Parts: sequence; C-alpha cells; structure tokens
Amino acid sequence: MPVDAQGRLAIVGARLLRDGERVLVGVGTPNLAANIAKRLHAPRLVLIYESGVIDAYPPRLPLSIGDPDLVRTSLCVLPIHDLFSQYLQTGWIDVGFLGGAQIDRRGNLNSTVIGSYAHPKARLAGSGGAADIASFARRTIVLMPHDPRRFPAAVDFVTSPGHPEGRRRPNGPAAVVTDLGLFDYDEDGEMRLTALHEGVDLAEVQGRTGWPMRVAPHLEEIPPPTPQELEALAELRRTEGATP
Amino acid sequence: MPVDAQGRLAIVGARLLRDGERVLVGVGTPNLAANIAKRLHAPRLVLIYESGVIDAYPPRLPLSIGDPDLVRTSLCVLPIHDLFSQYLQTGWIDVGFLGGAQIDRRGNLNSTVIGSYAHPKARLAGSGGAADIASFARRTIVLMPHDPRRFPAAVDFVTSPGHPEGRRRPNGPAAVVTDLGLFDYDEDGEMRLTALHEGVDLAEVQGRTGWPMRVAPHLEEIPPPTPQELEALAELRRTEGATP
Amino acid sequence: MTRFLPLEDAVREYVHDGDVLYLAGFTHLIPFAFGHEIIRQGLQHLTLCRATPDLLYDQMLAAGVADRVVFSYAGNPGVGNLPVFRRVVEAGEIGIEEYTHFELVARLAAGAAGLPFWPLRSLENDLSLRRPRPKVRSPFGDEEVPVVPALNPDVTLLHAHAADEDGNIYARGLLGEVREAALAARLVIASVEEVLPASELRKDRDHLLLPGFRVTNVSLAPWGAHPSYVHGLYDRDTTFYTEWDALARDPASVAAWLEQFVYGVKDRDDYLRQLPQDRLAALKEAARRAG
Amino acid sequence: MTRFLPLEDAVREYVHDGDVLYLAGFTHLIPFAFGHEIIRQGLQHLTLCRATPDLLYDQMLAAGVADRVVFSYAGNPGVGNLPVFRRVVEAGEIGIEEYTHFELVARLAAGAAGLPFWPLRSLENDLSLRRPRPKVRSPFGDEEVPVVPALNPDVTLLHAHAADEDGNIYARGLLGEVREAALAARLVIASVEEVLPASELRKDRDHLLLPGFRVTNVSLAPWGAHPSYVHGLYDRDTTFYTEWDALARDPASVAAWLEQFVYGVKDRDDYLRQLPQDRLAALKEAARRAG
Repeated sequence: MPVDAQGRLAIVGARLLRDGERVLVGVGTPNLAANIAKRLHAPRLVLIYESGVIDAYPPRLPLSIGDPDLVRTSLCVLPIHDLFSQYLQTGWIDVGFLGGAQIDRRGNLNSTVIGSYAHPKARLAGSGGAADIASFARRTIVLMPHDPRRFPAAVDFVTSPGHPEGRRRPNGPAAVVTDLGLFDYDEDGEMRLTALHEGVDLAEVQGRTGWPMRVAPHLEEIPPPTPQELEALAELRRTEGATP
Repeated sequence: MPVDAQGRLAIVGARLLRDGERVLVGVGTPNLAANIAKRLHAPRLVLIYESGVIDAYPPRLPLSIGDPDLVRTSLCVLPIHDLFSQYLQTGWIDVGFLGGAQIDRRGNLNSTVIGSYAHPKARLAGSGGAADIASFARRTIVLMPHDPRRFPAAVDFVTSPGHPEGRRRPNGPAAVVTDLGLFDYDEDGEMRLTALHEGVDLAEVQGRTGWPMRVAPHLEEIPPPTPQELEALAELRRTEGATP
Repeated sequence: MTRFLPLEDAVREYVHDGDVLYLAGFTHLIPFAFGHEIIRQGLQHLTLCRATPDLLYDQMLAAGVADRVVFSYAGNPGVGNLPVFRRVVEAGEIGIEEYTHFELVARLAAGAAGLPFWPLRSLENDLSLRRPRPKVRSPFGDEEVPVVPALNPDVTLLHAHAADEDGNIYARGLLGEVREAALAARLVIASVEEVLPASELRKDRDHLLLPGFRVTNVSLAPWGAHPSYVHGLYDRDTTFYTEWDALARDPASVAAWLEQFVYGVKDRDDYLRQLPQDRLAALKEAARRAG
Repeated sequence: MTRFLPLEDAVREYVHDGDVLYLAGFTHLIPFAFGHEIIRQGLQHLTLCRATPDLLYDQMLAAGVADRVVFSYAGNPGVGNLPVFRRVVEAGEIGIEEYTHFELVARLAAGAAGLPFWPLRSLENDLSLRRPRPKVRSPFGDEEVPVVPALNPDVTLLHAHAADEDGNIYARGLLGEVREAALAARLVIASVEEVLPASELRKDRDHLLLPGFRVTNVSLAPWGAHPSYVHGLYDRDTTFYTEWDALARDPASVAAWLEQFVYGVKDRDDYLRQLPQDRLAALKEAARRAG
C-alpha cells in the first residue's frame, strides 16, 4: 500500500462525494479529499467553504479556507451570515465534510477540548461552523485517523451533535472514513463498520475503538487507491499553501 | 408671490434640512424639496431613498425613487432590507421627509385610504416605507397642501404614527410645511402654527384646519422665496423624469 | 441542475392556478415578460406578492389572474396611484394583505433564512392593529419585540442581466428585495437579457445574484423588463409609466391595451415589434451614454 | 464627519482600557496594524471579540492586553492551533465566551439591526448547553426557536482597500463578518491601504463597504493587514502563518518576536522595514499576477 494514513482517508473520503453535490468543506483532510474528488469523478462538485466562498476550484490546495486563491476561482463570496442563514440553515448543503479530534458511537464530534472545558488538558480550536454544519447539512461525512484516543466511548465535549440516543436523525452523520475502514450509521443511529482497507483486520479496528463496535453483515474490502487518485493526492500536496 | 402652492411647500421644506444631515426622501414634493436643498444651502445633505439608494445627487429630478439616474450618482445601493434594518431601525436617519393624504393634530399621517379600510371611498398607495420612517427617523418633516380635507380632526387611517395622545414622542413629527404656514409640535405633541407665508392670515389657516389649532405666542412670517430658490425649483421641474 | 425552457414553457411547467407568486424587482428589473405570459396563459386564482405592485400587477389584475395581492406600496411612484388596483380594491373584487415596506421585506428575510418569523421594531399603525402583529418577549432584557411571519412564495419570477450555462444569474444596479424574494421561494424561474458562457461571466463575482443551484429555470428574454429597466442596458420608459396613469383610469382602454400588447401578441418579440422602435432605441442609448 | 487621525492617535483617542473590541476580518483584511498599536500603547483589560481570533489575537494575548475573548474558532486554519491562546486558556489566565460561527455572526447581525436577539436553528451542543441558549416561541405555528443575544462592540477596528476624503470605505474580496461587525459597533475606526479622491472611488459603488457617516476615523496604513492579505494588492503571508505555529509554542520566542516587531518598532513603516523586502515584493507580485 503506497499511501500514508491521511492520504488513504482523503482518497476514500473523496469517493463518497457525488458529482454535482454541494459540499461544505472543513479545513485539513476534508479539504484535501474534496479537491481530489473535484479533479477526478466529480468535476461539478460545488465546493463551499465556511468563509463564504461558493463553488471554488482552487488551482492548488489552499492552506486556509479564506485564501485568495479560493476567492479568485470562486463563483462568488457570500457574507458569512448569509451563507449560514440562507444556504446552510435552509437545507441547501448536501454534505458537511468534517474532521475533528474525537468521535463517538453516536457520531458526536469533539473539536473543542480534551479533558474538561473548565480545566482543559488540551484546548483545541472549537466549533467554527462545524456544529452548524452538522446541524443542517443533509448528511455529514467525517474523516478521522483511527487513533484509540479519537474513538472513545464518549467524547469529552460535544461540539457537533451526532445522532441522539435511541434514534437516527435523518440529516445526522452518514459516514466515517478512517485509515482502517469505513463506517455508516444504522437505523438506530449507531456507528457501524461496513468496509475495511486492504490488509486491515477486524480485530485491529475493534481494538482501536472505545466501545463494542457494530459490524455490517457483509463486510467489504475498500478498493485500493488508483494511480489517478494517488497522482491527484500528490499534486495537491506538492502545491499546498505555496505561493505560486 | 411668484410661486405656486407646491413650489412654496418645496422651498420652505428645503430650508428645514440642514447641511450634512441624512434625509430619507419620500416621492413627490419631498423629493423636489430635498433636491432644492442639495443644490443650495445643503450640498453635503445625504439623500437616501427607500429603494436603497444612499447619497444620491441626481442631475435632474428623478420621477421614481428607483430611477437609474439616482443609482448612477449614488454612493451605493443597499438591499432594501439592509437599509430598513441596519440604517433606519438603528437611528442613523436624521430626517424622514414625507407627504401624505391627511394629517391630524397628533401628526398621524394617512396615505392608505379615504373612507373605511374595508369599503374605501378612495384607495391610495399605502405605507411603503412611510410608517417605518415615521417610527425611526430622528425627526419627521411633512409637506402637505393645506386643503381642509387633508387636515381633519382625525385621519381616516393611521398609516404613519405621530405623537401618542398626551405625550410627545421624542423622534415623532417635528414640522409640517403647508402652503399657508409652518407648524411645529409643542411639548404635549400637539401641532402648533409657528409661522405664516407672506400675505396669509391666521383666520384662513384656522378655517382650513379641522380642529381648534394651537398657535405659537410669536407668530413669524416666512421669508419669501429667493431668486436662487425659484431658479432651483424651476430647473428641477423642467427636467423632472425627462430622458436626457 | 437549472433547466433552460423557453419562457412560455417555463410558465406552463412551473406556474399553476392558485399559486403564491412573487414577481420580483423594485422599480428595476420588473419581470414584465413573465407577467404578460401569465396573462396570456390565463392563469387563475393567483396570490400576487410584491412590495410595489407597480404597473405589472395593475395589468395582471385587469386581466383577472389574481384573487389576492400581498403588498406594501401600491403606487406609480412619482406619478400617482395604480388605477386598476384602486378600482378592484374599491369594488371589493380582490383580497389584499398589506404591510409596510420593512414588514414585507422582513417577511421575505425570514422566508429566505428558513425562520418562522422576523423581529422588527416599527411602531404600531392601523395596519398592524388590524392584523394583529404579535410580539415575542426577548430573553435578554425586559422587552417585547413585534414579529412578522415568514413569506415563502411557491414561485419567485425574476428578470436579470445575464445567466451562464450553469444557470448562475448575474445582475447589477438596484436590487431592492430581489435576492430575498428568490431565496425565500420554493422555485425560482428567471428571465435574462443574455445567456453567456461561464468563462465570460465568472470573473464578475460581485454581480452574482444567485448560484445556479438555487435557480430552477432560465429563459432568454431580451427587453424582458420593459417598461421597467435593466441597469446599463436600457433605461426606464418613464413615458409609458406616465401614460398608464391616464390610460388605466378607463377599463375599456386597459382592455384594448391588453388586447394589443398582451393577448394579441404571440411572444415577447412580437410585443417589442408593437412598440415605437425609436423609443426603444432612445432607452438603450440613454443607458449606454450614462454607462 | 469622519476624522482622519493617524493610526496611533486614533487608537489613543477611541480605544480605552476595558473596552469591548472587534478587530474584524475573516482571514482577509485582518487589522494587524491596529492590533500592534494597541499592544504598543499598553491597553489593558480588553474584551477581544472575533469569530476567528487568528494570529493577531494570539499576539495580543501574549502581550497581556485582554481579560476575555469572545470567539467561535481559535485555530490557525490549515496549520493547527493558536499556541498562545491555547496556553492562556489551559492555564485559566483569561475568560472565554465561545459560540459557533453561525451563533457569533448572528449576534453581530442582531447588533447591526438594533435588535436584542437573533433567532437561529442550530442544534444544541455542549456550548449552548453550558450557556444556556434560550428559546422564544414563534407566534406562527407551534415552534420554539433558539436565540442568541446581540453583540454590540464599543469599537470595531477594520482594515480596507481604500477610503475617500468623506470617509467612505471601499473593500473587495472576502468580507466575512466585517460589515456586520462594523454596523453593530458604537464606533468604527478604519485603516486603509490608500486614501483616494471621491471622484475616483464613487464609481465603484459595488465595493462600498461603509458610508462615511458610519465611520468614526480613517487612518492611512499601507500593508496594514500583513501577514493577512488585501485582495488584489498583496497575498497572504502563509509562510509567516506556518512559522508562527512553531515560534509561538515557546513563550520566550513570542516575547522576542513582540520585542522586535511590535514594541521595538515606532510605527507600521518601521515594522515593514524589519521584514524581508523580497518577501513583501513576492506577496505583492503574486496578488498582481492573479489579478
């Protein structure tokens, strides 16, 4: 397998985006993934950033969601309040494409704090738009390395709400991509392993997951990265944040 | 007196606007008056129209408040909602400059209907922004021909609220200009005659006013139109609504 | 994906008897071509919403397409009233629902944001007392704030400068309440002066009115806003606005006008051929010269 | 009338200990020149509000000017965290008041409209549960909608492309929450890349950010947003944003940086002289080439 963990996340995450969808793209790996999708199977993917940028096609991977390159290739840039109130709140965003520090079995995401809020072990960046995106996007897809500390039984802090206990929220989290496998949420709103990356075994996934993990009846194998995917990944990384 | 009733209204109305003020200009005579002021003593008067036009200096009198000439000479054009919520509602408009079909002793203005609302004798245009302007402008100035039907004891319909019974609302109506005289509002919020046009007598004003009118202790005479005022008036009228 | 049906087909496909419509535009960009097509197709029982009904709704009311008008200013600005509107209201022939400008655009703002209400502080008047206009108590400080309900039209119809092949719509100049009216609607159907390649239009991001994914259909309709105007392309036909005031006082004249300019023409091109060509040329030239 | 005090005098005149400040700008147009001047003048006990505190608030926190930060995303986007912010929050040295982006910009929208609250539908999370976030019952239909309180800063400080002699402010590109932050504030003080005659700027009405009557003071400050950017004039100094992540982990390095680039310089021109001139030239050239 010629690709690192983040690259694997990005490539498999990219495959979950369908051409023509409107995706609100978080910073980091989701940004990498969305830009891979746009260059391959989803040229009409509408990339939207919480900075207000609508339908960008950046020539190289932007470091920040407010970078001039994003603006220059965009269809338009909305005031942030208009984006959140008139586009996100009204259901016009198909996919919220997010990362985070922790996720739990209900898809609650933490990007705020490790430890307690009042006396943090580690203070992180906080919600930004993530909680709003998780509230309103028609489905949320999360990309996250499968580190045991990131998959606890309960997150330290609910930044972006997942499925409530006991029921599936229709526009809640839909998929989690990790460097070990791919998850969906079942009819109860509980995270469920549906596929493994090549060479990963089920016990390893369970060993790195902080709760008794549900597994789909027919566990599939995720097809390995294609040469085109690897090339798009490499090209985007080569140019990330670079001044031309 | 070489000027007709509307011209007299416009000239005296213009004098009440102070240089540098922000005036929200109604259609008709207020528009004529504000444009006279801008050409004479108040070159830095900020003309604002409820169409969203900010700081216009039209080369000729616009027929409509959304005319291209207003837009072309404006500082900017705001979405209407922004104008009303972020500029008017927040107290940034100094003067609401209005006309109407009827006004009463409390300064209530009617521009909606003559007769009853359900079975109108005459249906008029309605509020537009007038009720909002009367609500929020720091002071309201009304220009209206002194026709007895226009000065009833009580207006048929309160479109734009004046001073409540029994008290003066600080940002309520401040002045009424008619072709007979000039009115302010006293500390009770009651309309009061303060000055007469040259050659007009008090009895005539009372005779055309539908309630026992209050009169200021020192009734003044309004200085007659100056040649500059007459010239500005004539020039604006000559070019009103004309395609250049 | 935005469709590109011709204007007649777009009206047939997306506008239905009984719909709540918002033909947008404030003085500028009034979608007369759409309004005339609605008349020609004989639609019925519509609720027509607009801050400023303008001559367009006067014509549509004369043609009997509407049961109800939701509005805030039913005048011909700078000229006077709307004679047909006045006549049908005085005769009790249509229902009206009336607001101030701020209230009406606040209703659209709520609709565009997916909220059930919008707060605003305009004082009570005889309109809000008739309705009534409820208040909500602010949880911050001891204050009650009046609210108006969201307005979400079934279809907003609008006219703009240009669209590209992805349905992105561009407009400039005075926009009034056009954007909110579009964002509040279930469907948006647009007519434009030109359809141009995205490669030409995308640079002009400051004039993007709506992204294609918010636009249901785009139809080409040059002069689609006449006698209203399209900033920089043709000026407002103020002569017609002035003439309407006299013409429309007489129902027979209105009927004759509708016969000649709406029922009697096949489409917008045919309408344009009925107009004095030198007047159109002058409107275009005035806009061009002013830049 | 807008005043034109130099930047140092504007801060001295309009910013006071204990004020609630909003240094506006979202990635773009961040008013670094103002922030550095506030540090140099040794202001104290400020409440610093910003959706995205960014490197600027990291620097201001390191300098000890603030007691409190009101924010929604305290990261260095694409790079990581804000090391100083993280350190002072983990140590409990400052108070924080935290929102989602939508909640924070809704607070500004309420402030800009003179309303006490703003409704929005984002779901509860552990932030809103801690606060709490009250609801109001809609009088239309049976629904409760959460609301956030208005935010009205004492002073909003912003940077823009240009101003004219009447204090009208022009900006283009990504505006984020700049306009609402300005309209919500009691005072607005602006720095600009250029002051140009109104006769040149007034044509550009699509880029008017604020009319002069809403602007308290304008100061000339070329490169006033560096290491942030000014669309079309100079690009974002991403190198510095990346370097800060390592530098700021060490309090001694931050102190040294502040000493060299803030305390140790007289004004903005002096700051610019400390920077590698070829890097500035490259940022300018990149913006020029991209157009």
